[in-house]
Amino acid sequence: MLSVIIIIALTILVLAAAILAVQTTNLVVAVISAGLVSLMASVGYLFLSAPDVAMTEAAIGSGLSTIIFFYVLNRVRGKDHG
Amino acid sequence: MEVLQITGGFVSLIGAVFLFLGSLGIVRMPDSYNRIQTGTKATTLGTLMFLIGVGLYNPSWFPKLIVLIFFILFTNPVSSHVLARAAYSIGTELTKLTVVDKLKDSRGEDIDA
Amino acid sequence: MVRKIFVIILLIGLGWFFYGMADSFHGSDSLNMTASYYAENGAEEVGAANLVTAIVVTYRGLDTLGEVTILFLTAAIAAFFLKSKEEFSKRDVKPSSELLQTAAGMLVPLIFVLGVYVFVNGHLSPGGGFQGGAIIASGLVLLLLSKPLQKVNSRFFALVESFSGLFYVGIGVAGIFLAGGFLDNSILPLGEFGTLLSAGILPVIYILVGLKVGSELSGLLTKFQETQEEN
Amino acid sequence: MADTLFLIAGGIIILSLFVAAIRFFLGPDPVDRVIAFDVLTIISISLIALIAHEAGRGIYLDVAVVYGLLSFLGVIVVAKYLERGL
Repeated sequence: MLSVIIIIALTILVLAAAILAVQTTNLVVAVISAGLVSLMASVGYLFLSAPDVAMTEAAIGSGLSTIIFFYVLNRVRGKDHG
Repeated sequence: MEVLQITGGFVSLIGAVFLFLGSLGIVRMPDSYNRIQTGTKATTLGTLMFLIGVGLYNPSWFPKLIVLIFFILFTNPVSSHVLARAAYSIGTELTKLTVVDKLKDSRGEDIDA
Repeated sequence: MVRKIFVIILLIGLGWFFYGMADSFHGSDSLNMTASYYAENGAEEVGAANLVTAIVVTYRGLDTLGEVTILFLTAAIAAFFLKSKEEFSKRDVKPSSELLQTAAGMLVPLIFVLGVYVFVNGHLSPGGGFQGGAIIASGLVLLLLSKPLQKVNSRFFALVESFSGLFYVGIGVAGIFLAGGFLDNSILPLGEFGTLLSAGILPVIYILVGLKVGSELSGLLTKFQETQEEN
Repeated sequence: MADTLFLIAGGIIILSLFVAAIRFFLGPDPVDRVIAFDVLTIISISLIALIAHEAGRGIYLDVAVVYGLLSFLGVIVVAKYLERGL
Protein backbone atom coordinates (compact mmCIF):
# COMPACT_ATOMS: atom_id res chain seq x y z
CA MET A 1 0.00 0.00 0.00
CA LEU A 2 2.75 2.43 1.00
CA SER A 3 4.67 1.57 -2.15
CA VAL A 4 1.78 2.53 -4.42
CA ILE A 5 1.33 5.82 -2.54
CA ILE A 6 5.05 6.62 -2.84
CA ILE A 7 5.08 6.00 -6.59
CA ILE A 8 1.92 8.08 -7.17
CA ALA A 9 3.25 10.95 -5.05
CA LEU A 10 6.57 10.98 -6.89
CA THR A 11 4.84 10.91 -10.27
CA ILE A 12 2.58 13.84 -9.37
CA LEU A 13 5.54 15.89 -8.13
CA VAL A 14 7.61 15.10 -11.25
CA LEU A 15 4.77 16.13 -13.56
CA ALA A 16 4.02 19.34 -11.65
CA ALA A 17 7.69 20.35 -11.52
CA ALA A 18 8.11 19.65 -15.24
CA ILE A 19 5.08 21.80 -16.09
CA LEU A 20 6.43 24.60 -13.89
CA ALA A 21 9.84 24.36 -15.58
CA VAL A 22 8.25 24.81 -18.98
CA GLN A 23 5.72 27.46 -18.05
CA THR A 24 7.72 29.87 -15.92
CA THR A 25 9.43 32.94 -17.35
CA ASN A 26 12.10 33.17 -14.66
CA LEU A 27 15.21 31.25 -15.69
CA VAL A 28 16.32 30.57 -12.11
CA VAL A 29 12.97 28.99 -11.29
CA ALA A 30 13.09 26.94 -14.48
CA VAL A 31 16.50 25.49 -13.68
CA ILE A 32 15.55 24.70 -10.08
CA SER A 33 12.36 23.00 -11.27
CA ALA A 34 14.34 20.88 -13.70
CA GLY A 35 16.56 19.91 -10.79
CA LEU A 36 13.49 18.93 -8.79
CA VAL A 37 12.35 16.68 -11.65
CA SER A 38 15.68 14.86 -11.52
CA LEU A 39 15.54 14.63 -7.74
CA MET A 40 12.11 13.03 -7.62
CA ALA A 41 12.86 10.77 -10.59
CA SER A 42 15.96 9.61 -8.77
CA VAL A 43 13.96 8.60 -5.69
CA GLY A 44 11.65 6.79 -8.09
CA TYR A 45 14.53 4.85 -9.64
CA LEU A 46 15.75 3.88 -6.19
CA PHE A 47 12.25 2.74 -5.36
CA LEU A 48 12.23 0.54 -8.46
CA SER A 49 15.44 -1.03 -7.03
CA ALA A 50 17.89 0.52 -9.48
CA PRO A 51 20.38 2.21 -7.14
CA ASP A 52 22.99 2.67 -9.88
CA VAL A 53 20.64 4.70 -12.03
CA ALA A 54 19.42 6.60 -8.98
CA MET A 55 22.94 7.62 -8.04
CA THR A 56 23.76 8.70 -11.58
CA GLU A 57 20.58 10.75 -11.81
CA ALA A 58 21.26 12.40 -8.44
CA ALA A 59 24.91 13.16 -9.14
CA ILE A 60 24.65 14.29 -12.74
CA GLY A 61 21.01 15.21 -13.40
CA SER A 62 20.24 16.96 -10.17
CA GLY A 63 23.65 18.11 -9.04
CA LEU A 64 26.19 18.85 -11.68
CA SER A 65 23.91 19.91 -14.53
CA THR A 66 22.17 22.43 -12.25
CA ILE A 67 25.55 23.83 -11.25
CA ILE A 68 26.72 24.09 -14.86
CA PHE A 69 23.43 25.78 -15.82
CA PHE A 70 24.01 28.44 -13.18
CA TYR A 71 27.59 29.01 -14.29
CA VAL A 72 26.36 29.51 -17.86
CA LEU A 73 23.53 31.82 -16.72
CA ASN A 74 26.05 33.84 -14.77
CA ARG A 75 28.13 34.24 -17.91
CA VAL A 76 25.36 35.27 -20.23
CA ARG A 77 23.50 37.71 -18.01
CA GLY A 78 23.93 41.40 -18.70
CA LYS A 79 25.34 44.07 -16.50
CA ASP A 80 22.19 45.30 -14.82
CA HIS A 81 19.35 42.87 -15.31
CA GLY A 82 18.91 39.23 -14.41
CA MET B 1 15.98 -6.87 20.52
CA GLU B 2 12.28 -6.24 20.23
CA VAL B 3 12.58 -3.25 22.57
CA LEU B 4 15.29 -1.73 20.39
CA GLN B 5 13.15 -2.09 17.28
CA ILE B 6 10.10 -0.50 18.89
CA THR B 7 12.27 2.34 20.22
CA GLY B 8 13.57 2.84 16.69
CA GLY B 9 10.03 3.01 15.39
CA PHE B 10 9.05 5.64 17.93
CA VAL B 11 12.15 7.75 17.30
CA SER B 12 11.51 7.65 13.54
CA LEU B 13 7.88 8.60 14.09
CA ILE B 14 8.91 11.65 16.12
CA GLY B 15 11.43 12.53 13.41
CA ALA B 16 8.75 12.28 10.74
CA VAL B 17 6.51 14.57 12.79
CA PHE B 18 9.33 17.12 12.97
CA LEU B 19 9.78 16.87 9.20
CA PHE B 20 6.08 17.54 8.75
CA LEU B 21 6.23 20.53 11.11
CA GLY B 22 9.19 21.93 9.20
CA SER B 23 7.44 21.65 5.86
CA LEU B 24 4.27 23.13 7.37
CA GLY B 25 6.43 25.98 8.65
CA ILE B 26 7.73 26.93 5.21
CA VAL B 27 4.12 27.20 4.01
CA ARG B 28 2.79 29.15 6.98
CA MET B 29 5.62 31.56 7.78
CA PRO B 30 5.22 35.13 6.54
CA ASP B 31 8.59 35.93 4.92
CA SER B 32 11.66 34.27 3.44
CA TYR B 33 13.88 34.60 6.51
CA ASN B 34 11.39 32.88 8.80
CA ARG B 35 10.97 30.18 6.19
CA ILE B 36 14.72 29.64 6.03
CA GLN B 37 14.94 29.23 9.77
CA THR B 38 12.02 26.83 10.11
CA GLY B 39 13.03 24.94 7.02
CA THR B 40 16.50 24.32 8.38
CA LYS B 41 16.13 23.73 12.08
CA ALA B 42 13.04 21.54 12.17
CA THR B 43 13.95 19.44 9.16
CA THR B 44 17.53 18.89 10.35
CA LEU B 45 16.28 17.59 13.69
CA GLY B 46 13.62 15.51 11.95
CA THR B 47 16.05 13.86 9.53
CA LEU B 48 18.53 13.14 12.29
CA MET B 49 15.88 11.48 14.43
CA PHE B 50 14.53 9.49 11.50
CA LEU B 51 17.99 8.22 10.58
CA ILE B 52 18.75 7.33 14.20
CA GLY B 53 15.45 5.45 14.36
CA VAL B 54 16.30 3.48 11.22
CA GLY B 55 19.73 2.78 12.71
CA LEU B 56 18.18 1.46 15.93
CA TYR B 57 16.07 -0.94 13.90
CA ASN B 58 19.05 -2.12 11.82
CA PRO B 59 22.13 -1.76 14.07
CA SER B 60 24.53 -2.96 11.36
CA TRP B 61 23.87 0.19 9.32
CA PHE B 62 25.15 2.53 12.02
CA PRO B 63 28.59 3.35 10.51
CA LYS B 64 27.11 4.59 7.24
CA LEU B 65 24.29 6.39 9.03
CA ILE B 66 26.75 8.22 11.28
CA VAL B 67 28.62 9.46 8.20
CA LEU B 68 25.32 10.64 6.76
CA ILE B 69 24.28 12.34 10.01
CA PHE B 70 27.58 14.21 10.29
CA PHE B 71 27.29 15.27 6.68
CA ILE B 72 23.81 16.70 7.24
CA LEU B 73 24.90 18.37 10.47
CA PHE B 74 27.78 20.11 8.73
CA THR B 75 26.18 21.07 5.46
CA ASN B 76 22.66 22.14 6.36
CA PRO B 77 23.42 25.19 8.53
CA VAL B 78 26.06 26.41 6.06
CA SER B 79 23.69 26.31 3.11
CA SER B 80 20.95 28.14 5.01
CA HIS B 81 23.43 30.77 6.18
CA VAL B 82 24.63 31.41 2.63
CA LEU B 83 21.06 31.54 1.35
CA ALA B 84 19.93 33.98 4.06
CA ARG B 85 22.92 36.21 3.40
CA ALA B 86 22.22 36.25 -0.33
CA ALA B 87 18.53 36.93 0.27
CA TYR B 88 19.35 39.91 2.48
CA SER B 89 21.91 41.37 0.12
CA ILE B 90 19.57 41.26 -2.91
CA GLY B 91 16.94 43.07 -0.85
CA THR B 92 14.29 40.48 -0.13
CA GLU B 93 11.41 42.05 1.78
CA LEU B 94 11.10 41.54 5.50
CA THR B 95 7.68 40.93 6.95
CA LYS B 96 5.76 43.86 8.43
CA LEU B 97 5.93 42.23 11.85
CA THR B 98 9.71 42.66 12.05
CA VAL B 99 10.68 44.52 15.22
CA VAL B 100 14.40 45.03 14.81
CA ASP B 101 16.73 44.87 11.79
CA LYS B 102 20.30 45.23 12.97
CA LEU B 103 21.80 44.82 9.50
CA LYS B 104 19.76 47.70 8.09
CA ASP B 105 22.76 49.98 7.47
CA SER B 106 24.59 47.40 5.45
CA ARG B 107 21.73 46.39 3.17
CA GLY B 108 22.85 46.31 -0.44
CA GLU B 109 26.45 46.76 0.55
CA ASP B 110 28.99 44.23 1.61
CA ILE B 111 27.96 42.21 4.65
CA ASP B 112 30.84 40.65 6.50
CA ALA B 113 29.47 37.81 8.52
CA MET C 1 -8.44 29.25 -29.98
CA VAL C 2 -8.15 26.76 -32.82
CA ARG C 3 -4.64 26.04 -31.68
CA LYS C 4 -5.76 25.35 -28.12
CA ILE C 5 -8.45 22.94 -29.33
CA PHE C 6 -5.86 21.22 -31.50
CA VAL C 7 -3.52 20.85 -28.51
CA ILE C 8 -6.31 19.44 -26.33
CA ILE C 9 -7.31 16.93 -29.00
CA LEU C 10 -3.66 15.92 -29.40
CA LEU C 11 -3.30 15.43 -25.64
CA ILE C 12 -6.47 13.32 -25.46
CA GLY C 13 -5.29 11.21 -28.37
CA LEU C 14 -1.89 10.67 -26.83
CA GLY C 15 -3.48 9.84 -23.49
CA TRP C 16 -5.72 7.27 -25.15
CA PHE C 17 -2.75 5.79 -26.99
CA PHE C 18 -0.64 5.50 -23.85
CA TYR C 19 -3.56 4.18 -21.83
CA GLY C 20 -3.95 1.40 -24.36
CA MET C 21 -0.27 0.59 -24.09
CA ALA C 22 -0.31 0.62 -20.30
CA ASP C 23 -3.46 -1.47 -20.19
CA SER C 24 -2.09 -4.21 -22.42
CA PHE C 25 1.25 -4.36 -20.60
CA HIS C 26 2.11 -7.61 -18.90
CA GLY C 27 5.36 -7.79 -17.02
CA SER C 28 7.24 -10.88 -18.04
CA ASP C 29 8.09 -13.36 -15.31
CA SER C 30 11.23 -14.73 -16.92
CA LEU C 31 14.28 -12.95 -18.29
CA ASN C 32 14.99 -13.12 -21.98
CA MET C 33 18.00 -14.99 -23.33
CA THR C 34 20.67 -12.30 -23.01
CA ALA C 35 19.49 -11.14 -19.59
CA SER C 36 19.33 -14.63 -18.19
CA TYR C 37 22.83 -15.34 -19.48
CA TYR C 38 24.11 -12.26 -17.67
CA ALA C 39 22.19 -13.10 -14.50
CA GLU C 40 23.39 -16.70 -14.39
CA ASN C 41 26.99 -16.39 -15.52
CA GLY C 42 27.85 -12.75 -14.85
CA ALA C 43 28.92 -13.08 -11.23
CA GLU C 44 30.98 -16.16 -12.03
CA GLU C 45 32.70 -14.86 -15.15
CA VAL C 46 33.42 -11.32 -14.05
CA GLY C 47 33.55 -11.68 -10.27
CA ALA C 48 31.74 -8.41 -9.50
CA ALA C 49 29.13 -8.20 -6.75
CA ASN C 50 27.35 -5.44 -8.67
CA LEU C 51 26.01 -7.01 -11.85
CA VAL C 52 25.20 -3.67 -13.49
CA THR C 53 28.85 -2.71 -13.31
CA ALA C 54 29.85 -6.08 -14.73
CA ILE C 55 27.61 -5.55 -17.75
CA VAL C 56 28.56 -1.90 -18.27
CA VAL C 57 32.32 -2.36 -18.06
CA THR C 58 32.99 -5.82 -19.46
CA TYR C 59 30.20 -7.17 -21.64
CA ARG C 60 29.40 -3.68 -22.94
CA GLY C 61 32.81 -2.14 -22.41
CA LEU C 62 32.89 -0.46 -25.80
CA ASP C 63 29.75 1.52 -24.94
CA THR C 64 31.45 2.95 -21.87
CA LEU C 65 34.45 3.93 -23.96
CA GLY C 66 32.09 5.68 -26.36
CA GLU C 67 30.38 7.57 -23.53
CA VAL C 68 33.71 8.75 -22.17
CA THR C 69 34.66 9.89 -25.65
CA ILE C 70 31.45 11.89 -26.01
CA LEU C 71 32.07 13.60 -22.67
CA PHE C 72 35.63 14.37 -23.77
CA LEU C 73 34.38 15.93 -27.00
CA THR C 74 31.89 18.08 -25.10
CA ALA C 75 34.53 19.37 -22.71
CA ALA C 76 36.96 19.99 -25.54
CA ILE C 77 34.43 21.99 -27.58
CA ALA C 78 33.42 24.07 -24.55
CA ALA C 79 37.06 24.78 -23.76
CA PHE C 80 37.64 25.76 -27.38
CA PHE C 81 34.99 28.46 -27.25
CA LEU C 82 35.84 29.80 -23.79
CA LYS C 83 39.04 31.69 -24.38
CA SER C 84 41.04 32.79 -21.37
CA LYS C 85 41.12 36.43 -20.34
CA GLU C 86 44.30 37.99 -19.05
CA GLU C 87 42.69 40.38 -16.58
CA PHE C 88 40.96 37.55 -14.75
CA SER C 89 42.07 38.41 -11.23
CA LYS C 90 40.84 42.00 -11.45
CA ARG C 91 37.23 40.84 -11.46
CA ASP C 92 35.05 42.46 -8.81
CA VAL C 93 33.05 39.78 -7.02
CA LYS C 94 31.39 39.72 -3.66
CA PRO C 95 33.65 37.89 -1.21
CA SER C 96 32.35 34.75 0.46
CA SER C 97 31.51 34.80 4.13
CA GLU C 98 33.96 33.41 6.60
CA LEU C 99 31.56 30.65 7.56
CA LEU C 100 31.47 29.31 4.01
CA GLN C 101 35.24 29.49 3.68
CA THR C 102 35.79 27.55 6.91
CA ALA C 103 33.17 24.98 5.98
CA ALA C 104 34.68 24.57 2.53
CA GLY C 105 38.09 23.95 4.06
CA MET C 106 36.61 21.16 6.13
CA LEU C 107 34.26 19.67 3.56
CA VAL C 108 36.29 19.66 0.34
CA PRO C 109 38.67 16.85 1.43
CA LEU C 110 35.66 14.89 2.70
CA ILE C 111 33.91 15.26 -0.65
CA PHE C 112 37.02 14.11 -2.52
CA VAL C 113 37.22 11.06 -0.26
CA LEU C 114 33.55 10.33 -0.92
CA GLY C 115 34.13 10.55 -4.67
CA VAL C 116 37.10 8.21 -4.50
CA TYR C 117 35.06 5.80 -2.36
CA VAL C 118 32.28 5.80 -4.93
CA PHE C 119 34.44 4.92 -7.89
CA VAL C 120 36.80 2.53 -6.13
CA ASN C 121 33.83 0.55 -4.81
CA GLY C 122 32.07 0.58 -8.16
CA HIS C 123 32.10 -3.21 -8.46
CA LEU C 124 30.70 -3.78 -4.96
CA SER C 125 28.15 -1.01 -4.34
CA PRO C 126 25.99 1.26 -6.50
CA GLY C 127 28.16 3.85 -8.08
CA GLY C 128 31.06 3.89 -10.43
CA GLY C 129 33.27 6.06 -12.52
CA PHE C 130 30.75 8.58 -13.76
CA GLN C 131 29.15 9.23 -10.40
CA GLY C 132 32.48 9.42 -8.59
CA GLY C 133 33.84 11.79 -11.19
CA ALA C 134 30.81 14.04 -10.85
CA ILE C 135 31.25 14.09 -7.07
CA ILE C 136 34.91 15.06 -7.39
CA ALA C 137 33.96 17.88 -9.75
CA SER C 138 31.36 19.02 -7.18
CA GLY C 139 34.11 19.22 -4.57
CA LEU C 140 36.03 21.51 -6.88
CA VAL C 141 32.88 23.62 -7.32
CA LEU C 142 32.73 24.11 -3.55
CA LEU C 143 36.36 25.22 -3.59
CA LEU C 144 35.66 27.71 -6.38
CA LEU C 145 32.54 28.99 -4.60
CA SER C 146 34.35 29.68 -1.36
CA LYS C 147 37.22 31.51 -3.07
CA PRO C 148 35.95 32.87 -6.39
CA LEU C 149 39.25 34.42 -7.41
CA GLN C 150 41.30 31.31 -6.71
CA LYS C 151 43.57 30.34 -9.60
CA VAL C 152 43.27 26.65 -10.37
CA ASN C 153 45.83 25.00 -12.58
CA SER C 154 43.83 23.68 -15.50
CA ARG C 155 46.90 22.16 -17.15
CA PHE C 156 46.93 19.60 -14.35
CA PHE C 157 43.37 18.55 -15.18
CA ALA C 158 44.24 18.23 -18.85
CA LEU C 159 47.24 16.07 -17.98
CA VAL C 160 45.30 13.73 -15.67
CA GLU C 161 42.50 13.44 -18.18
CA SER C 162 44.77 12.62 -21.14
CA PHE C 163 46.75 10.03 -19.23
CA SER C 164 43.71 8.25 -17.80
CA GLY C 165 42.15 8.11 -21.27
CA LEU C 166 45.38 6.75 -22.70
CA PHE C 167 45.64 4.06 -20.02
CA TYR C 168 42.00 3.08 -20.59
CA VAL C 169 42.62 2.43 -24.27
CA GLY C 170 45.97 0.84 -23.43
CA ILE C 171 44.31 -1.66 -21.12
CA GLY C 172 41.82 -2.42 -23.87
CA VAL C 173 44.62 -3.08 -26.37
CA ALA C 174 46.51 -5.19 -23.81
CA GLY C 175 43.43 -7.40 -23.65
CA ILE C 176 43.93 -8.28 -27.34
CA PHE C 177 47.43 -9.66 -26.69
CA LEU C 178 47.07 -11.15 -23.20
CA ALA C 179 43.47 -12.39 -23.27
CA GLY C 180 40.49 -12.93 -25.54
CA GLY C 181 40.01 -9.51 -27.10
CA PHE C 182 39.64 -5.76 -26.72
CA LEU C 183 38.84 -4.80 -23.10
CA ASP C 184 38.82 -8.42 -21.98
CA ASN C 185 38.36 -8.76 -18.24
CA SER C 186 40.61 -11.72 -17.61
CA ILE C 187 44.06 -10.16 -17.93
CA LEU C 188 44.07 -9.81 -14.13
CA PRO C 189 43.01 -12.61 -11.76
CA LEU C 190 39.40 -12.50 -10.59
CA GLY C 191 40.28 -12.69 -6.91
CA GLU C 192 37.89 -13.44 -4.09
CA PHE C 193 34.25 -12.55 -4.76
CA GLY C 194 33.05 -9.46 -2.88
CA THR C 195 36.40 -8.02 -1.80
CA LEU C 196 37.95 -4.74 -2.88
CA LEU C 197 40.67 -6.29 -5.03
CA SER C 198 38.53 -8.55 -7.16
CA ALA C 199 36.72 -8.68 -10.48
CA GLY C 200 39.86 -8.54 -12.61
CA ILE C 201 40.41 -5.37 -14.56
CA LEU C 202 37.10 -3.79 -13.55
CA PRO C 203 38.19 -1.63 -10.57
CA VAL C 204 41.16 -0.35 -12.55
CA ILE C 205 38.95 0.71 -15.42
CA TYR C 206 36.51 2.40 -13.06
CA ILE C 207 39.32 4.29 -11.32
CA LEU C 208 40.52 5.50 -14.72
CA VAL C 209 37.00 6.47 -15.80
CA GLY C 210 36.45 8.28 -12.50
CA LEU C 211 39.68 10.25 -12.83
CA LYS C 212 38.91 11.07 -16.44
CA VAL C 213 35.34 12.24 -15.84
CA GLY C 214 36.28 14.15 -12.70
CA SER C 215 39.15 16.01 -14.31
CA GLU C 216 37.12 16.72 -17.45
CA LEU C 217 34.20 18.26 -15.58
CA SER C 218 36.56 20.10 -13.22
CA GLY C 219 38.41 21.53 -16.18
CA LEU C 220 35.15 22.63 -17.77
CA LEU C 221 33.97 24.41 -14.61
CA THR C 222 37.38 26.01 -14.10
CA LYS C 223 37.23 27.32 -17.66
CA PHE C 224 33.84 28.88 -16.94
CA GLN C 225 35.23 30.51 -13.82
CA GLU C 226 38.45 31.76 -15.41
CA THR C 227 36.94 33.34 -18.47
CA GLN C 228 34.19 35.16 -16.60
CA GLU C 229 34.16 38.83 -17.53
CA GLU C 230 33.45 41.52 -15.01
CA ASN C 231 29.71 41.84 -14.51
CA MET D 1 4.46 -3.00 16.24
CA ALA D 2 7.66 -1.45 14.94
CA ASP D 3 6.56 -2.05 11.36
CA THR D 4 3.32 -0.19 11.97
CA LEU D 5 5.24 2.72 13.43
CA PHE D 6 7.48 2.87 10.36
CA LEU D 7 4.42 2.72 8.13
CA ILE D 8 2.84 5.71 9.90
CA ALA D 9 6.18 7.57 9.73
CA GLY D 10 6.30 6.88 5.99
CA GLY D 11 2.81 8.29 5.54
CA ILE D 12 3.77 11.45 7.41
CA ILE D 13 6.90 11.82 5.27
CA ILE D 14 4.85 11.59 2.05
CA LEU D 15 2.43 14.16 3.43
CA SER D 16 5.25 16.55 4.29
CA LEU D 17 6.67 16.06 0.78
CA PHE D 18 3.40 17.42 -0.60
CA VAL D 19 3.19 20.25 1.92
CA ALA D 20 6.73 21.40 1.08
CA ALA D 21 5.90 21.16 -2.62
CA ILE D 22 3.07 23.68 -2.06
CA ARG D 23 5.64 26.33 -1.14
CA PHE D 24 7.76 25.29 -4.13
CA PHE D 25 4.90 25.88 -6.54
CA LEU D 26 3.47 29.00 -4.85
CA GLY D 27 6.68 30.69 -3.74
CA PRO D 28 6.60 34.26 -5.05
CA ASP D 29 10.38 34.70 -4.84
CA PRO D 30 13.16 32.48 -6.23
CA VAL D 31 14.55 32.45 -2.67
CA ASP D 32 11.35 30.81 -1.41
CA ARG D 33 11.59 28.16 -4.08
CA VAL D 34 15.18 27.43 -3.19
CA ILE D 35 14.18 26.96 0.46
CA ALA D 36 11.44 24.59 -0.61
CA PHE D 37 13.93 22.72 -2.81
CA ASP D 38 16.27 22.33 0.14
CA VAL D 39 13.49 21.05 2.38
CA LEU D 40 12.34 18.64 -0.34
CA THR D 41 15.85 17.23 -0.62
CA ILE D 42 16.12 16.74 3.12
CA ILE D 43 12.75 14.98 3.18
CA SER D 44 13.93 12.84 0.24
CA ILE D 45 16.93 11.72 2.30
CA SER D 46 14.55 10.42 4.94
CA LEU D 47 12.45 8.82 2.23
CA ILE D 48 15.54 7.03 0.88
CA ALA D 49 16.34 5.78 4.38
CA LEU D 50 12.76 4.53 4.62
CA ILE D 51 13.01 2.76 1.24
CA ALA D 52 16.31 1.17 2.31
CA HIS D 53 14.64 0.02 5.52
CA GLU D 54 11.64 -1.43 3.70
CA ALA D 55 13.83 -3.18 1.13
CA GLY D 56 16.29 -4.27 3.83
CA ARG D 57 19.31 -3.19 1.79
CA GLY D 58 21.81 -0.95 3.58
CA ILE D 59 23.62 -0.33 0.31
CA TYR D 60 20.92 2.16 -0.70
CA LEU D 61 22.22 4.57 1.92
CA ASP D 62 25.12 5.43 -0.41
CA VAL D 63 22.62 7.26 -2.57
CA ALA D 64 21.47 9.30 0.44
CA VAL D 65 25.03 10.48 1.11
CA VAL D 66 25.33 11.68 -2.50
CA TYR D 67 21.98 13.44 -2.12
CA GLY D 68 23.07 15.28 1.01
CA LEU D 69 26.21 16.54 -0.71
CA LEU D 70 24.55 17.67 -3.91
CA SER D 71 21.58 19.45 -2.38
CA PHE D 72 24.01 21.48 -0.28
CA LEU D 73 26.02 22.47 -3.35
CA GLY D 74 22.94 23.31 -5.40
CA VAL D 75 21.60 25.68 -2.76
CA ILE D 76 24.96 27.41 -2.40
CA VAL D 77 25.34 27.84 -6.16
CA VAL D 78 21.87 29.42 -6.46
CA ALA D 79 22.56 31.72 -3.52
CA LYS D 80 25.89 32.87 -4.94
CA TYR D 81 24.29 33.39 -8.35
CA LEU D 82 21.58 35.57 -6.81
CA GLU D 83 24.02 37.77 -4.92
CA ARG D 84 26.41 37.95 -7.91
CA GLY D 85 29.28 36.24 -6.16
CA LEU D 86 29.83 33.37 -8.57
